[in-house]
Amino acid sequence: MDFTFSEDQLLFQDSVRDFLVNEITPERLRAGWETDTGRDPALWQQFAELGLTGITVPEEHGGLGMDAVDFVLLAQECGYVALAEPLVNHALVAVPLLQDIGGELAARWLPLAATGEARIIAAVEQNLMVEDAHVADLLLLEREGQWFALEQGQFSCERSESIDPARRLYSVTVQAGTAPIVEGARANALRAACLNRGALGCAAQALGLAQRMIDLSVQYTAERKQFGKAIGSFQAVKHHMANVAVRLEYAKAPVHRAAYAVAEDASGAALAVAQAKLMACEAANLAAKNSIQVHGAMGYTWEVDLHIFMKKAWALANTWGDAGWHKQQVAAVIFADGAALGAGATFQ
Amino acid sequence: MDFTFSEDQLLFQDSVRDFLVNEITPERLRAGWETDTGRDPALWQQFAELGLTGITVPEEHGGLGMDAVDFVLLAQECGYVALAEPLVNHALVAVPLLQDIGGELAARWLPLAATGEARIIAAVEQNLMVEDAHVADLLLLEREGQWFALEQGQFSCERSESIDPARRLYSVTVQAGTAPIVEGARANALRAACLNRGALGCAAQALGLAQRMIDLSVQYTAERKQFGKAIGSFQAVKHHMANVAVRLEYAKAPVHRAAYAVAEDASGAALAVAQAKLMACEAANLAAKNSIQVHGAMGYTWEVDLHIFMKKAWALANTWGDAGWHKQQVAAVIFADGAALGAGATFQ
Amino acid sequence: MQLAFTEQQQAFRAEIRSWLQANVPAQPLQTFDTEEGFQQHREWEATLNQGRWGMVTWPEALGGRGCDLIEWLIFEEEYYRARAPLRVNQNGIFLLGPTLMEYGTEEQKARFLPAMAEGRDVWAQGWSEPGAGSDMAAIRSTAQLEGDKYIINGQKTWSTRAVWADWLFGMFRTDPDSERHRGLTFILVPLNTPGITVRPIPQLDGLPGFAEIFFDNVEVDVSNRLGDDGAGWAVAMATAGFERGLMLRSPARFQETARRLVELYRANEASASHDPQIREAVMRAYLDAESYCLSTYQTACRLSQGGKIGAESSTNKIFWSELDQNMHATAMSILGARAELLAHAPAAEGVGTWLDGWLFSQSGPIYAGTNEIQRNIIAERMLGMPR
Amino acid sequence: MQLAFTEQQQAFRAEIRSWLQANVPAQPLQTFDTEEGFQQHREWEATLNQGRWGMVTWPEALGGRGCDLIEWLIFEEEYYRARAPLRVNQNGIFLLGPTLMEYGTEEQKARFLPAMAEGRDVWAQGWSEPGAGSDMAAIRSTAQLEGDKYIINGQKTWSTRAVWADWLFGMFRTDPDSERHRGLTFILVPLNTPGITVRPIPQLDGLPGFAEIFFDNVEVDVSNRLGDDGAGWAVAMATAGFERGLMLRSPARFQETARRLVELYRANEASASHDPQIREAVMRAYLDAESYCLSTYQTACRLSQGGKIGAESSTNKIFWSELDQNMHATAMSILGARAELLAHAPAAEGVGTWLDGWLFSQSGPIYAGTNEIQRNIIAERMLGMPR
Repeated sequence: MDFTFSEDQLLFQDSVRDFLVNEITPERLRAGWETDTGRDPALWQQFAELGLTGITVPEEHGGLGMDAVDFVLLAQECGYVALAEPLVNHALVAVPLLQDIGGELAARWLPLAATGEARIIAAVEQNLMVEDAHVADLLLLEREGQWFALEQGQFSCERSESIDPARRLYSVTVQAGTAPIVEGARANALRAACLNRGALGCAAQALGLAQRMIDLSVQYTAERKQFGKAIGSFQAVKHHMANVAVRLEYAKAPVHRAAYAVAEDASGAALAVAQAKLMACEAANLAAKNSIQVHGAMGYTWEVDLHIFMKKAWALANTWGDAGWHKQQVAAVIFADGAALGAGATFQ
Repeated sequence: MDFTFSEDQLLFQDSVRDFLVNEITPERLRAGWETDTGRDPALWQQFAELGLTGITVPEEHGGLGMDAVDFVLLAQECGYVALAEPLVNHALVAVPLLQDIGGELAARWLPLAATGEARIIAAVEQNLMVEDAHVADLLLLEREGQWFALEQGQFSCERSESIDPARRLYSVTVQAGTAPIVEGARANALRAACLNRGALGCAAQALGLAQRMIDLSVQYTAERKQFGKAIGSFQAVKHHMANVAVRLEYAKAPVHRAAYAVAEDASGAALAVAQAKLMACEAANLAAKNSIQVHGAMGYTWEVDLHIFMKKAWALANTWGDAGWHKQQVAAVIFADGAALGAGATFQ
Repeated sequence: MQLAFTEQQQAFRAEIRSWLQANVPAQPLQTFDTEEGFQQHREWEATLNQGRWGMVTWPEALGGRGCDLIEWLIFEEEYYRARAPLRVNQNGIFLLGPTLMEYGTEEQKARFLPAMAEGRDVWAQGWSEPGAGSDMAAIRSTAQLEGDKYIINGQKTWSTRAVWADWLFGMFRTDPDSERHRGLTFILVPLNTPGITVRPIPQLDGLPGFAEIFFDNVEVDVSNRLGDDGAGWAVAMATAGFERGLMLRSPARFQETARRLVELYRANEASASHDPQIREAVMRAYLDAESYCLSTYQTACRLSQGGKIGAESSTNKIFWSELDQNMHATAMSILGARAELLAHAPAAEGVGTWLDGWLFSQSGPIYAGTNEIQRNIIAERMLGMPR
Repeated sequence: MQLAFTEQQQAFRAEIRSWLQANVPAQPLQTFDTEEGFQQHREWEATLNQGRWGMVTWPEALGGRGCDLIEWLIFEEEYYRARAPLRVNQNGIFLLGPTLMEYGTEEQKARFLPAMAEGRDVWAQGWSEPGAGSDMAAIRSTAQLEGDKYIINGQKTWSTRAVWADWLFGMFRTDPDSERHRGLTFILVPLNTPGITVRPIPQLDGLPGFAEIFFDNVEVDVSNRLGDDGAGWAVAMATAGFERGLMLRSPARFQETARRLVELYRANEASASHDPQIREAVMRAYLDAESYCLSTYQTACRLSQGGKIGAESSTNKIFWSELDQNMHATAMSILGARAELLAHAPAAEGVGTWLDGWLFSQSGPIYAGTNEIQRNIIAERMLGMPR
């Protein structure tokens, strides 16, 4: 039993955090909202240089051969800066899926994923919209139990605007006559694994988003004065933030356990992921609610940065399965006859 | 449209409040816990002298001929002092039921109810236990769609102790061979009316209980000092109480509307009562939760009076239909096709 | 107690219902946070006024109908039921209008009230200042009396709809040595006066729902003062009293949201049923909205019979703002992956105005005195807890 | 990261499981808030000690097993799973024991630890005083050093299980001129010393779960002092650290409650399904209890590798106490009309210990520093908000 991250994992997290916090400033995010694609090839190139695009690509294909446990802390940091680039999908969802699909497709694309030459995006039927389909060099798409491997030109995109201007969401239509690459039971297994990975990515980002909203709020309420005192010194303001800190603190271990379950392909991965996503997204939603409240009218403006993180938190809560979908996973396990519950059952 | 109480109704409330607050002190309640019956014939006699035992008895039988709207404010005051005597059941539930039953039974018992010579108690199948069966001179009991009119000796009682030592709860068994007095559709209608009245009584008392817990907490936190300040001056303590005040404030009008609907025998009475009971008992439960919290360890003791009111609030929430039962009534109406909802539908 | 409408009240309801049926635009107007939408709403105010439905609580002599509170509630029920446009001039009609009637000179009334009623003059509010927020007594903008002019300098902020409004009513410090509530004066300012700069503040949806207003030696005639010099606090309190009262948050608004929420839930029950929180929240929305309506009617009847609004009115703001936020949060949960989509997005089927409402609901617990301040008021003034 | 138990850990689990199967009393003991129940629990402590299961985290030399935190968690899981009796001497074993090991002389260790382990000495805590509450620095009870005796005067309160306990460990002011944290001394007091009056305080269920203790010129030998004269604060902080830490609220306790809640819900689903709040709360109970377990394991592993508990440990108290209260509130909702019945009541079928647990759960957010104080600590020390 060792529920800790290694020195290396923590050091990697530190260096990625430093990089992201320096590079992905709110100003840069705002600039991205105005561009055509909303995505920044130069930044992607920097990720490639840091090894991030190939982090989960096997070493024989030029990557670092790491897994979900290695990546989960980095995904948290992506959340902390509200990263718009599709790194989490690429590294945590699409590349492992491509590996699972294997064969020529994997042999051809994994090296390109590693070098960052290709952005790979995965999506399943459960996703109403496909985020970043417009910049996918390879789109791995599940529809009605069939998987398609699509390059630009093999599918059409219709954008639907999100309240989060950083998100680029598309309804995707596969070109008629395109042959699926996987079908049947194996396709379903891939879909289940893909959903777990997608939801895990949301959960990890939600942790980072919640932390960022706490940090913004603590800073704002220390500076802002009312009735002659910093508003952060009022007990009601403190307790709003403390309540977020409590929920966030207890959402972390579930997310890390879910990463482990996903990395190990454990039988309980769907439950672990459902728990992680419910706890983390709830913490992030509470962070949003209490942060806007302690920001007062400033929090309601476009100018203050809070809304950047708040809107992403709202969106992630409903992406890769909304609360109802994940509660369904939980209910299916805990209300079943002979469910293993209670003391001692957690790691069985 | 006149949603106010008359001068007379408000004056009656004032005088009953003065009487109850003076007479039904916590010391007297505590003394009652130790007695055999837990009930006080002298106090009942005083109620009779004030006209309370006959308040809903028609004038031709010696009563005041008043209705649920007249009584609801008094029931709130009964809650405020955590009255243990079965006045609410007698006046708000049993006497109107007896009237509805009519005939010789009513002609014989209504005058005795008016003078206070008889305590009349009503109970339906939905009540797991019959409160105060042991002191009922006449017990009107519904079982499996049949109504029985029982005097002491015609039924047996087995007491189950409640966490609220003031409550005397009994499982009642009707003597074999006793003939029902009403059956069939009419019995069901009586049961529905009886449930509405019983739940209304709980809701009204819950308002009083919530107010009492607020008053106790405000007083305690003004006197009790910590870190050199009255704890009532801490914002967290204030907000705990303010939150109760908000929920209580908005539970009042629904209870008064429910009283009106019951008095008018309106078709929407079950919905009005369900709303009243849910809102009022929720307010009282929140009052209990926040009051014990602001009392700190003192609130956890037997010696401080808070628990007297807290336990009664807990119990009433599950009496005459628990939250699930009343939510079922609400759901049946609002989720029905063609339900009249929205602006302008409230008083239709 | 008599919980039924009189024949007269029913007739009134029938009259406004049929007028609205005939007059409410078939196509929803654009939001008044855009210039075009603002103009559309201004025209709607004129239409309402032509039907004498613009300011039903105003006296008949001023173009209103002299409605009592119950009639006003009925009007609001029908108005929301008909999905009639939001009122772009509510600042004028509900806040400044009644204040003018109480404190204005005859000349001021004649000058401002009809133009307000007709939608010609749309009014913005100038209370908040940077660093003052809910603490109105901390106002620092000045108005210096020179001859028959006030020379105004300073800054106001969070002024709703001020980007396209015509006038501002606000509070300025006329005695530079005064502190807190003293030395403030209530002044009406045309927003096209030289020296005024209006800077739009984009809100959560990116639209300029409010503005900062900068005053640089702005000259305003002394005849634009409402009430006496230095008596602004008393005048403003009357306005704030109205604001915190019933007029701006009629139960009908929340009851219609609750009704739509029930509809949304039923239309999506297959997916929503997996989250028991949703069903619970939908039922609670109905119950709370109904309770808000019942409590409002009870208060209105009490006021009609000479009662006064007491400290318990502070509970109002908390109750409706949390209800509104909860209802919209529930709608977001029901919509799931569709919740984030803008109404015009191709995939936003069934989303309607829920997202806009959700964003707007975020402001409820904040503006006009945050809910934290309201809780302090409840504890101290209603419950008598120590300061 | 490796989330599986080692063979050694599994063997440890198997060992305690089989011992408990053989030794846990078939009939539940009476509550230790009664004299007879207290005696039963004291005997159970002796039984545990005979099996060397009484204080598994103590060193082997002191009769323990030198368990690390993971083994302790495994022990607790099996202990709660077996429904073994509550620990009447947890004050001694988890709070005073480790403090004695750190601050006690060899003589004190020999004198107190074995008797504590065997259940011969049951310990009460003497922190709170009337008017001091959570503010330990406000202690006013005095201990005046005269020769080799301390003369103790004053009053302690909220002393759990003190009615039938043998000893009290507490804090007294030995320097009468000192203020706040200075001048306090940690002293061990036999409760049968002349001059001590123990007044039971009946709790919500009417039973004397705690007591007030009055000291009237109580003479205690100076050898009963733990740590130096005037150094009590540092000693007590070690104890308080343990108290706030893991040892008293093991995840197993809450996971078993959550498991029983799922069972209760399933057994009553027909009626419970009418209240969607219940299903939601049952799922939440499971999720929160699991999260508490996961977080505890994560912290334990971090501590095992030399990490330190930081300010985030203040979140612990709030999380488990609210979880416990919510789980029991949900059970009360499920039980409906049965919820208020005492366990022995004829009609209390299926009620079991839920009502007792509900009452007990009321104390969670209050004792050992109210949750309001914990929230202040989180905001100020963990988040760095201004005081």
